[in-house]
Amino acid sequence: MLLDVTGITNLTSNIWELCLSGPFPYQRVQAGQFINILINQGKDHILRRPISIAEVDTNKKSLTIVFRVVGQGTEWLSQRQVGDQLNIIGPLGTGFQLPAKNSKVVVVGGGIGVPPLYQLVKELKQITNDLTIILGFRNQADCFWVERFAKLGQVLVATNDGSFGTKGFVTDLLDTKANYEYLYSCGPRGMLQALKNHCQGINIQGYVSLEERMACGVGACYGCVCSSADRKLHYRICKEGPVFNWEEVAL
Amino acid sequence: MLLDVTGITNLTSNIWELCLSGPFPYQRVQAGQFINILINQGKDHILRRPISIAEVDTNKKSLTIVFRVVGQGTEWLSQRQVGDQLNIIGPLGTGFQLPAKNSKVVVVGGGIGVPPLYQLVKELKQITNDLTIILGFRNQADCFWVERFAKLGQVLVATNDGSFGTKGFVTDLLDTKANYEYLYSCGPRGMLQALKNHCQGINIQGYVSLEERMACGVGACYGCVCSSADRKLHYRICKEGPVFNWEEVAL
Amino acid sequence: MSNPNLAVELAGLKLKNPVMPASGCFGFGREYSNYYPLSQLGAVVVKATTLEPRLGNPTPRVTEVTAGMLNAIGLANPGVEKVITQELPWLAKQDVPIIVNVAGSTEREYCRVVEEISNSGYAQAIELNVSCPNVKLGGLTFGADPKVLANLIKKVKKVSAVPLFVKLSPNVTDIQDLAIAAEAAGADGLSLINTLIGMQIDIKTRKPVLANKIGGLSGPAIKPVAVRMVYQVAQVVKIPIIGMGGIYSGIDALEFIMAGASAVMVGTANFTNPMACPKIIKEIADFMAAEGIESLEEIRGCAL
Amino acid sequence: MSNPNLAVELAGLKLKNPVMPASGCFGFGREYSNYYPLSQLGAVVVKATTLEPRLGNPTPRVTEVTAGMLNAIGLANPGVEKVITQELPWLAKQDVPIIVNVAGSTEREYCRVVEEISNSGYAQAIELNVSCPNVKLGGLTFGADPKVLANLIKKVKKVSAVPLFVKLSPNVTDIQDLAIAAEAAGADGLSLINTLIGMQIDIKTRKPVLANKIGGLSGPAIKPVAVRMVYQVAQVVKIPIIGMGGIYSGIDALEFIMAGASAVMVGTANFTNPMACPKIIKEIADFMAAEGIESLEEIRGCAL
Ligand SMILES: Cc1cc2nc3c(=O)[nH]c(=O)nc-3n(C[C@H](O)[C@H](O)[C@H](O)COP(=O)(O)OP(=O)(O)OC[C@H]3O[C@@H](n4cnc5c(N)ncnc54)[C@H](O)[C@@H]3O)c2cc1C
Ligand SMILES: Cc1cc2nc3c(=O)[nH]c(=O)nc-3n(C[C@H](O)[C@H](O)[C@H](O)COP(=O)(O)OP(=O)(O)OC[C@H]3O[C@@H](n4cnc5c(N)ncnc54)[C@H](O)[C@@H]3O)c2cc1C
Ligand SMILES: Cc1cc2nc3c(=O)[nH]c(=O)nc-3n(C[C@H](O)[C@H](O)[C@H](O)COP(=O)(O)O)c2cc1C
Ligand SMILES: Cc1cc2nc3c(=O)[nH]c(=O)nc-3n(C[C@H](O)[C@H](O)[C@H](O)COP(=O)(O)O)c2cc1C
Ligand code: FES
Ligand code: FES
Repeated sequence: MLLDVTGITNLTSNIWELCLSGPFPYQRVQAGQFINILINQGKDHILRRPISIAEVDTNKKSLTIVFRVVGQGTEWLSQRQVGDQLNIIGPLGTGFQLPAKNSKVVVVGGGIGVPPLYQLVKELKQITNDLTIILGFRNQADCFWVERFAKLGQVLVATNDGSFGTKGFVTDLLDTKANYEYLYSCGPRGMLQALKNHCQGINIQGYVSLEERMACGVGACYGCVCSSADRKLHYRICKEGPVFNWEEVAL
Repeated sequence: MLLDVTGITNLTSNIWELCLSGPFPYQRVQAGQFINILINQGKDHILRRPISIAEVDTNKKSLTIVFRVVGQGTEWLSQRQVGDQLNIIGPLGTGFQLPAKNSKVVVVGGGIGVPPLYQLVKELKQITNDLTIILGFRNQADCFWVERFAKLGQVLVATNDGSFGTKGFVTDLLDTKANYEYLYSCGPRGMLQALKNHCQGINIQGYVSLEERMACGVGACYGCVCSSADRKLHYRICKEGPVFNWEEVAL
Repeated sequence: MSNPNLAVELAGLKLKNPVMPASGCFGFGREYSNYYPLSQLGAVVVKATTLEPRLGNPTPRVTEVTAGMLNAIGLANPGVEKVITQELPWLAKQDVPIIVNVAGSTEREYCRVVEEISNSGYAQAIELNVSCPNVKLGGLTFGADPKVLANLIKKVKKVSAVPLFVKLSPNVTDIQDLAIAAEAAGADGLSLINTLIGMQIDIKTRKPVLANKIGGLSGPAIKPVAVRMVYQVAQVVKIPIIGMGGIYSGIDALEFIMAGASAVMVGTANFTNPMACPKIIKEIADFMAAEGIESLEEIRGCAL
Repeated sequence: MSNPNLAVELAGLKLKNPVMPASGCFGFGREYSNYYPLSQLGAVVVKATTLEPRLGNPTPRVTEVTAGMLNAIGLANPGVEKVITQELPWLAKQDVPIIVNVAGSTEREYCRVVEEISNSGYAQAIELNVSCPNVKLGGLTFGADPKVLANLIKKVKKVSAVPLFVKLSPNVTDIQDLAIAAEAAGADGLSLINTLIGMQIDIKTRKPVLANKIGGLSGPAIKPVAVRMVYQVAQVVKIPIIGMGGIYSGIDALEFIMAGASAVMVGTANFTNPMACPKIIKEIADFMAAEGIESLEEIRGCAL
């Protein structure tokens, strides 16, 4: 599919927000899914780059992605301009499973794991009012989209150095006595592990979004697997994931 | 060296004229030399593309090349715009050796072999008034730069189908009884051979510009050789050539 | 010539066109059936199937390199039983010939998988994978020695009722030797090439990117090696050759056909463009129409 | 660390930095001396030198492929006598160590060339080219069999007073075997890799592009194979390894060093950018400065 770039905004020193519109099955998008983007017509890079869908607007027929520049592919993406076109496939993967109505929910995002939770929070708002949003960043300069989330619910922010919000980690802000029923998270693998440990012993459904280097992005190559909790099975992150119940997978 | 594109003009359906300026040793250029052009920063194409220098203007500090689109490299070149930069090396190779003053000279160009003779003709004009220019093209639609040459001397044109000038080949226009002392030519190998055969037995110094697939373009890889007339030696077209006395080489 | 005939016959197997996805790059067909009907393909070649289920290597097991990628999947697959009960029945309904790629660690294992696949009735042909570079360092046990290869082929042929294609490894000194041995041992055709063995090091972590350290190099980077091997093998065998390695376009496919291949497989290109196979089929047809070629027989091996 | 030390020692040969142009890609040094002083280089490696002058193969003998090129130069060179009288004296004045790449068709020929080069006093080391794929189809006579290779090395060592690097071919089943044999036979170091054998077909003419049909594949396309071979060989030999294959940047060079190479050679990159070698030297220095690496010894083989 060819989508038009309708906006590109620099959020932090190396994080960018890109808006796309054009023919795309917007209705089919499940929060937590991703698109797979071809870089420069595949000329310099034969593998597409997977980027999560941060927001989808079915009316305006547009979708938003947010990415961090870490290499040549994301560097190229950051240089796109309004009017350029992106060759993408998607939506891909299995997204977040929504909770029962009026559940008590906490959403925890870390760094570049924050934006994939935005569409989820938008949908959660339709289902429940008991929603806590915890966001973690390295420092104030790395913070983004905090106000955007604040419009949808109560937001707690942790930064490693305390330059914004509370000093510390997201786990410091996650009250295990708050009787949360559902936890949704996206962020570095270490943060997801810490969260799961932190919630050990409490009765909570945890859903986490995982990452792995991908080739096909559609489930055909078995490149992007993660282990089941008992390590006896593999799941394809691009097809059975990227979102898993954290009881199912070995973090 | 990075040169600025200062002009690009479409001459025929697939032939383009490109003007460049910027830091370049214009004074050192010998008519018949070439430059070696990097395509798209070397991203899709690791080998540079050799293109002859068609004209050099030491005062205006500019040079002109003319090329035919035959593949991806020349296709990319044809898409350059004023303001773009080209990464080039040059001038490379050994150009035309100029004749003795007031000699009787004929210059013969065929197709995309015409432009490399333009700088030569400009220089010949300083040396002699007895100058005949013969240009060959496939048909009228393929003709270019005829008027440009006509400003410098008498021009005879042959086209295969007679749609412009005389019907036939450049050899038909080359009067072997005209007592030419020097012949300079650039064009397809077949035309150069035909010319040499045509001039068999008459006393004339012939200089021809040859082509071969190149890798380094500077004489380091031995990729672009042609045989000496006795086939006992090889010359590097990019260094000892592209211009050779036709007695020296096996055409 | 507005309607060139792309049909080819491979050891009795009739394909409507010479383009098939390469094993391991197309799962068991389900995923790409979301992009186009599989019946457009010459055949579908499924992921390497082994006797027992295999998880494969730890991750990362894919990474990109210049004009290619490295993979160290390590023959991950659900095992022959599940392949027969859960994957092939679906694929058999897609109106496209099925070729099952078979791998193993011992002759016995190969034979048992081939026998079960052959008996299942789902496969129109079997492709014997004796060239997977990712199972262990210094592997290739069956694909590097002509005698060992010939023995394996003879045993496997006895238990197979369908044509047997042997997929050769490019990581050998003399591909012709192996091709000749495979033909003499009874192979009905040869597939080449599998991946070249490669490695990428991340200079930041100072370690190989792949958990398995080495992986198989595929994609445009390997095309010249692949074309050369097809060309060399076409000179010494009579059985049909299926060429692959870096095919992204009809032009690429035609290079292989002119080098002597009867058909081609498309691997990595599916990842870059899920519509790669239909695109390549169309480009071959366009070239044939433009050049007035009525059947691929006319140009097969014409560069030899 | 603002001033990292790039010096390396290879079998007693002291180089101010680990970057050398690869044989065949730098002529005898004259051409690139127009772009920078050759004294900036670790050493200069000259074109393969044979006993008699050789014209090499017919043209076309180079062509571009995706992320690489094919060459079938065929050891064109003026012969050892002219190399010694007309090329090396000039190069010896450039204040840079000289490594002469030696090729031949028979053991006797190799020995005579090595002896003459060694006696000439111009060469600080000799690189034995037993891996040129372009001399005839099915060539590689000396580079593919460990015993044949070992015999050649033993004979050559007797007539050489300077260190001997043996340049291995990647077109073999087991590079470790050959490396072990070369070390045991007395090689002072190993250079790897030479080019992979490849082919390109022009679908318009329907023939191979190169007059020689096959040619050697070099450039970024082969880097993963080259890094893997350096890594594998570094595990089994103690003598220094010179790595090459697709090096275009300091990052590429560092991949080879982390895989176990003591030094690197740069071939095809010179054609893309005549300033490739000085650029790579600077990029290595910049990386070392940024990461606080004082000497390349610290990171050599760190990915092993
Ligand atoms: C399902 C999924 C969703 C993702 N969503 C986002 C997102 O919303 N925003 C965002 O910024 N990033 C996201 N990523 C990560 C993103 O795909 C990589 O950062 C990107 O592919 C790097 O490409 P590059 O060319 O810039 O870097 P490269 O030069 O290719 O690599 C730089 C680094 O990125 C990592 N990387 C490379 N390829 C991948 C890959 N395919 N998957 C994971 N990591 C990789 C490697 O660790 C490497 O060190 C997601 C990844 C996955 C798998
Ligand atoms: C000394 C010299 C001077 C030249 N001057 C001109 C000129 O002034 N104008 C002009 O239009 N062309 C000139 N050429 C030819 C030009 O270099 C090629 O047409 C060009 O490199 C093709 O590049 P491509 O990427 O478009 O085509 P490719 O896809 O690379 O190849 C298309 C065709 O071009 C030919 N070709 C490819 N590479 C070369 C090469 N390095 N040398 C010669 N032929 C090649 C091949 O026959 C091939 O079939 C010159 C060539 C040489 C050697
Ligand atoms: C991710 C991946 C998995 C592969 N798995 C298999 C396999 O299971 N069996 C096999 O015979 N070849 C396998 N291959 C090799 C391909 O079938 C093919 O031979 C190779 O990739 C070259 O073709 P390409 O350049 O078009 O990808 C695999 C290749 C890739 C990239
Ligand atoms: C045009 C050309 C000529 C070469 N000639 C020689 C040679 O004479 N002797 C030799 O040992 N290697 C020769 N090689 C191989 C290179 O030295 C080097 O091993 C190979 O090109 C891989 O490095 P690269 O990818 O950096 O080019 C040649 C390579 C090229 C491209
Ligand atoms: S990336 Fe291919 S299966 Fe997930
Ligand atoms: S192109 Fe390298 S010597 Fe002429």
